[in-house]
Amino acid sequence: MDIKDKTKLDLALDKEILFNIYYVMRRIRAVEEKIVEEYPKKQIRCPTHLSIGQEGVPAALAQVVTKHDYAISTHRGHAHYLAKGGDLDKMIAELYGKECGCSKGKGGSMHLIDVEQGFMGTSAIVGNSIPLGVGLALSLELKGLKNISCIFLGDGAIEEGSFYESLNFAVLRKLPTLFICENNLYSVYSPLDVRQPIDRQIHTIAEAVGAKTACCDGNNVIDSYETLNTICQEIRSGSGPWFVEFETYRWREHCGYNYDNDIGYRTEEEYETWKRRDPIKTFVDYLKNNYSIEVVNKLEQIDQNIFKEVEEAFEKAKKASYPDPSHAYTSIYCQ
Amino acid sequence: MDIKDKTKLDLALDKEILFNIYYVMRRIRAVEEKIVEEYPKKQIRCPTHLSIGQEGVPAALAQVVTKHDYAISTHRGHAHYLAKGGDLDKMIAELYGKECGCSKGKGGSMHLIDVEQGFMGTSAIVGNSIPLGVGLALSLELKGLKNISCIFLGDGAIEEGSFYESLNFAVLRKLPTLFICENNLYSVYSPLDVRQPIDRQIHTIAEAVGAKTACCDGNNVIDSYETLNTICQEIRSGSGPWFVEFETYRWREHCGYNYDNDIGYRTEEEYETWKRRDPIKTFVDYLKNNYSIEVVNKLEQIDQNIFKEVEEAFEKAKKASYPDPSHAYTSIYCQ
Amino acid sequence: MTKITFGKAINSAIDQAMALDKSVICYGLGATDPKGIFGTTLGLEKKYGKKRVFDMPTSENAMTGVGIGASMVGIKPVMTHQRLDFFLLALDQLVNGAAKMHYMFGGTVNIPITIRLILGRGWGQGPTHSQNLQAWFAHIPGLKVVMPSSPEDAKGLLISSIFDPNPVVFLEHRWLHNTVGEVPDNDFRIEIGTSKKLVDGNDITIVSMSYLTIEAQIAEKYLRKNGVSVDLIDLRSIKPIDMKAISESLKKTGKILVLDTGFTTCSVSSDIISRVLINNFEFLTHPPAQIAMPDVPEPTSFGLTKSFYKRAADIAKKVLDMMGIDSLDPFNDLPPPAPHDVPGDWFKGPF
Amino acid sequence: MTKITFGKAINSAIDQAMALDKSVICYGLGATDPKGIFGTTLGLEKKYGKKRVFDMPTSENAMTGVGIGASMVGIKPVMTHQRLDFFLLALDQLVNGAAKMHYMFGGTVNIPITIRLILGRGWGQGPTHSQNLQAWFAHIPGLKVVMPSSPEDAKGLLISSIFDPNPVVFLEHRWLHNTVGEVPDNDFRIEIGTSKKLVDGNDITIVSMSYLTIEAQIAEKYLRKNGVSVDLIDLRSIKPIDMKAISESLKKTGKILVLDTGFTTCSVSSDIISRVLINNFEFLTHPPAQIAMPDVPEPTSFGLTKSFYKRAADIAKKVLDMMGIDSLDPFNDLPPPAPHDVPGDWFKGPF
Ligand SMILES: Cc1ncc(C[n+]2csc(CCOP(=O)(O)OP(=O)(O)O)c2C)c(N)n1
Ligand SMILES: Cc1ncc(C[n+]2csc(CCOP(=O)(O)OP(=O)(O)O)c2C)c(N)n1
Ligand SMILES: [Mg+2]
Ligand SMILES: [Mg+2]
Repeated sequence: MDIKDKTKLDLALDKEILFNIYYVMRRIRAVEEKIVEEYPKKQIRCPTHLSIGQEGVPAALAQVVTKHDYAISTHRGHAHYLAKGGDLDKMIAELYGKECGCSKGKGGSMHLIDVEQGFMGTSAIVGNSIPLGVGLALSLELKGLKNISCIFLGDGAIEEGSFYESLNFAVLRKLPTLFICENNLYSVYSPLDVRQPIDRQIHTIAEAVGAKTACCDGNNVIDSYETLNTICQEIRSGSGPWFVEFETYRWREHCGYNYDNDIGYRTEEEYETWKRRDPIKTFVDYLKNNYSIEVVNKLEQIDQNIFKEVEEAFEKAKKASYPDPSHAYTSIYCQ
Repeated sequence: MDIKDKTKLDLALDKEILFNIYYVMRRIRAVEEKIVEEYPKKQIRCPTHLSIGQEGVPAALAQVVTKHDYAISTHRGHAHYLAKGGDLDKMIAELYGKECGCSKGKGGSMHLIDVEQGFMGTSAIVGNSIPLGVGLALSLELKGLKNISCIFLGDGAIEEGSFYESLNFAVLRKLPTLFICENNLYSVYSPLDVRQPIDRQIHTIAEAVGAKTACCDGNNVIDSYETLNTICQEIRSGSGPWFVEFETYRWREHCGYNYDNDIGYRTEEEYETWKRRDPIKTFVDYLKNNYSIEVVNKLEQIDQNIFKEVEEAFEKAKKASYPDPSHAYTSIYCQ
Repeated sequence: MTKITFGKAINSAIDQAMALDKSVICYGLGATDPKGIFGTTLGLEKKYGKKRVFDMPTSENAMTGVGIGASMVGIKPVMTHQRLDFFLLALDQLVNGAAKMHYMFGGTVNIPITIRLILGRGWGQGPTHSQNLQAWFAHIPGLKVVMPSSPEDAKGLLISSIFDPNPVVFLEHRWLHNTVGEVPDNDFRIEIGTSKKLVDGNDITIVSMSYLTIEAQIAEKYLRKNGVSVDLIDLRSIKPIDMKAISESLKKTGKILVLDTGFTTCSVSSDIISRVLINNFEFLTHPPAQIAMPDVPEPTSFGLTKSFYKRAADIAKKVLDMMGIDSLDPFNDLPPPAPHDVPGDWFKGPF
Repeated sequence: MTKITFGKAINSAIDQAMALDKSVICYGLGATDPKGIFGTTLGLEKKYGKKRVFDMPTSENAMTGVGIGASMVGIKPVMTHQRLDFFLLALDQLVNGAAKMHYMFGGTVNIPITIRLILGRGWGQGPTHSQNLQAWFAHIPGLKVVMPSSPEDAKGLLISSIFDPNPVVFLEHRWLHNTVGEVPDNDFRIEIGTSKKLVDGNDITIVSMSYLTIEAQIAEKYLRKNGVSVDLIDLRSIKPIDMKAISESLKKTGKILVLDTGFTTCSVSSDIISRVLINNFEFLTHPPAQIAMPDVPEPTSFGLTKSFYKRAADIAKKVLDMMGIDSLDPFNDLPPPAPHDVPGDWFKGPF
């Protein structure tokens, strides 16, 4: 199915959405860049996977779901948490292992959750959260709700049997699931070609399993928005599972804050090519070319607010206290 | 790909093959029917899954592989073991739990093996043996051999993540694997529609994963033979993995010797329809219509030999001794 | 109170839980087929509908995750696997997921899933249809583990498991399904973590679980007749475990024998013995003893399983040895039933 | 003999095994990437080619089965997982397959696979990157389980594991990778199942494994200086386990402390204590003791892990208590390194 044929967004009518897309993308970037700055100080002491370069898709999704929809994600979950409305302060505090973190310091960067916003967690085990997302969709069906469940996964995660099994069940039961595959070409330092046949596309598997599918440039956030907007409407009206594959690229190392193009698993050229497709820059250029100066000026104002917000979140997190050591031994069971 | 367009077997030239197909099918049927007769006597005391109705595909495969090719199978493995050349006496003794069984009585009906014939075992865990078959194919690649690895699996097994993961790796490495899916419409008493989307075909998934695929009526053993013959040649010349889905039907209960059409998970009509497609009867009718009386007479002679062979195998197995009880505690580790 | 089978008690527990609470769902391979998982799920689909009671694809791993995901938002799934062995495919979901989520998400979610695993035995179940891996589950923080041995306990503990806010692994021994006992008709609960004193005695403590409790009861009667007074404790729950009851008994008897349906090494019985000795060393008047399955995959052959499983006679023998009594021959007095590989006439194989 | 790191010793073991025997292959996620699994597989692809050394899809379950299948016909795979926790996805293949095949196929096949699992710790690894599940593997008949603590043992035991005809689970502690020691340059083997007496002493037996041996050695030095003579046994192998060495030591000392990197309940240490007590009750002059991880998922926060792991001071304290010595303050004398969550400067996170 070609999504773009089906709807055409009149962007002129939707400035709010434009600004919000920008806000979400820019805020994710700002948070991640602040982590880059802070991580070397060794106060954030947990494995941390940044989403710089991959902000477009979550920002697009943010426009078409509400807190009554669910989302679930992976080790690389910062962007998804924030896009889904997750509390910024609590996320940063969690990275610092503080008591006021979203998981009270017990989970760290790889275990973010904000139940109130329908962001139902992330997992440090590849593929582990996929069936959870299907289970969330099942709960919607059982409760007779019309919301949807969004499942973020990487190109590596689709190699897990849990992906295949989960998708089969979602299709079997026509559950309101949206599989969002961010294909960034790598799993850690392993390129696609040592893991998957080179002439195959991931979404074709999902299609054969029975999902409706689409493929989209994740760096083009307007395209991404239009695609996801249409698809979410379809799911809400009972289409059953959709699987959308987004082209994207992680700029920095798999885990940590550095660049690592020098170590040899990918080329500097490849990185530069993708960097030129920066979802934020592309979006801003588009606005500059198509909108009035007021619109563009507004972006700067948004930036200011974001920077302030982010600074404050880090300040608060640093100042916050660690959980009492005795808390290591509590909450093993729910009473 | 449509297999039948590619080759046309000149059956007149290949009477030996015809007789051998018949021998393998008829022998499997005779063995299974003898089990039906003996099982109620409670001397065969292990979960036993019969292949009556499903003899066609293994008999076809038997013609196109040698003992230097590998095969691996499932809980329903009698037919595959026999077709691959597995020792009949040792199989029957194994069912009776005797010391001279192929697994020394430790494995029973669900754990048949004949290493000398390249039949590398069966598993009581659905999906468990699929990756083993891919590993066998990997060993062939590593050793530079031109043989192939045949992986029997059911329509239920394809629901396991291990199937998907195994096929992906086989395709990635272009390993000489032949996936033989015997789709008999049921997993225990569960029809396909509670497990898989109704409008989907299993082989289309395999195709999307990257295997070459074919679909074939497993009750038509000549078609099955032609299909597998062509495909095995392709695999031997480097095509990489093939997945072939065969329509077939188990006549008796999932596990045990009875008929169970009365319990309500499938209809008597359905059973009768499939029974009319009996691979053996269809084949014999075909021969009767197309071949001389000598050919048909030969079949009777084959039957006599089979019945004698089968009787003897059961006699020997019954007379054979149980392993010494102390053997329960040996061979846990290989020395 | 009605006299019903263990299997029926399970069925009744799920039935009543589903009637009480719309968020209870029930699924598993064969949950809606004509056999209804050894009768334990029969009738439920008809009563509660296809949405709440369903069969599933042979996808143990993801389907466990589906239940866990639904649990996160208040659904209470009862998932069943016809053999524990099949569940090895789903341990990532249970151990990296369900067991840890309440903790690792700082208490913001909890996972009220109940996973019924059936423990196979007899009629040549063989190496991969017979494993009793309760020790594995007990090793994992965040899980509760239940192993009832009577129909009444099965019902009371299953309802408690379903309404427990944590993941509970409910281990059901296939040889118990047709045992019969008085069971309350109404909804009733037994607290997870409480053992049951089956017989009060003074000479020796026997700690038992699941099917071995049946054998222990036979042994106890025999021992009683022969003047040995056994304090018989049925654990019922493996985690949390009722160490208090064990310690109290040991204080009285000074001798302990622990029975275990699982492999010996790193087992629940080893753990009990080690705990007792670390904490109650002074109570012991005799080295502790253990009867568990040998560290051997279970063989299939009828010829190999005869003495493979420990029975009442083995228990009695061990106790008599510990008591220093050598005038009795329990192997003669308590002969194994023939055939040895079925729990009774009702069990006609192949499952 | 050359002084090399534990990680380099692993690399050298695989290298020499591959040079010796063409049927040895080496694979795992990242096996051929620039980091080469913490350096342990670096250079192997170049030396032995893409067919024998390869990366893999994130398909732990099937890829384990692929190795097992190849093992059936004489290939000797060395498969590595960067964390034990990821391997939970593959337990069906290991436990229902590899562990049982030699037995359940009547000795006709054997499975010479070696599975290296890396045990995570520190830098906020958290609940699912830090599990030490040796007790699970030890519980399963048919598996061998190895946990070296020195570079020399790592090499000698890994080569033995690779050439062992059975499936071996080789558990490698991340905090040991940069420890340094003298290692023979040539191919050499250490018999699986033999422990190593690190210090000969008379007052108390300490049984240790993997990284805890490092802490035990610090404690032992401190105790020695203070007049307590420790008999220190490094297990090296968990299954088979060298109970003979433990019994002999206990006969001499009458006191035993068992250290364990895994959760407490149903652990290897519980098992050792229970065995000792069943078989050597008469040797004991004091209740046995155990230091294992608490039954708690590991928290991530720096603020929560500080006293979470047991260190030399905890070991020394326990021994002093058992010896009835209360004049020393090991927590003061053996302060934890700061920061507490890294094994040394080389460990810069995030793995
Ligand atoms: C089951 C499991 N296997 C391996 C790992 C190690 N690991 C952590 S992240 C990762 C990469 C996964 O790649 P992908 O799904 O493409 O996500 P990306 O990192 O590219 O966002 C891997 C293999 C893991 N955490 N869990
Ligand atoms: C992992 C696992 N799950 C469930 C079972 C129970 N079981 C035994 S045979 C079987 C049916 C599998 O169906 P299919 O693959 O179609 O094979 P068929 O019996 O139809 O030949 C099932 C579910 C099992 N043995 N292993
Ligand atoms: Mg990726
Ligand atoms: Mg089938």
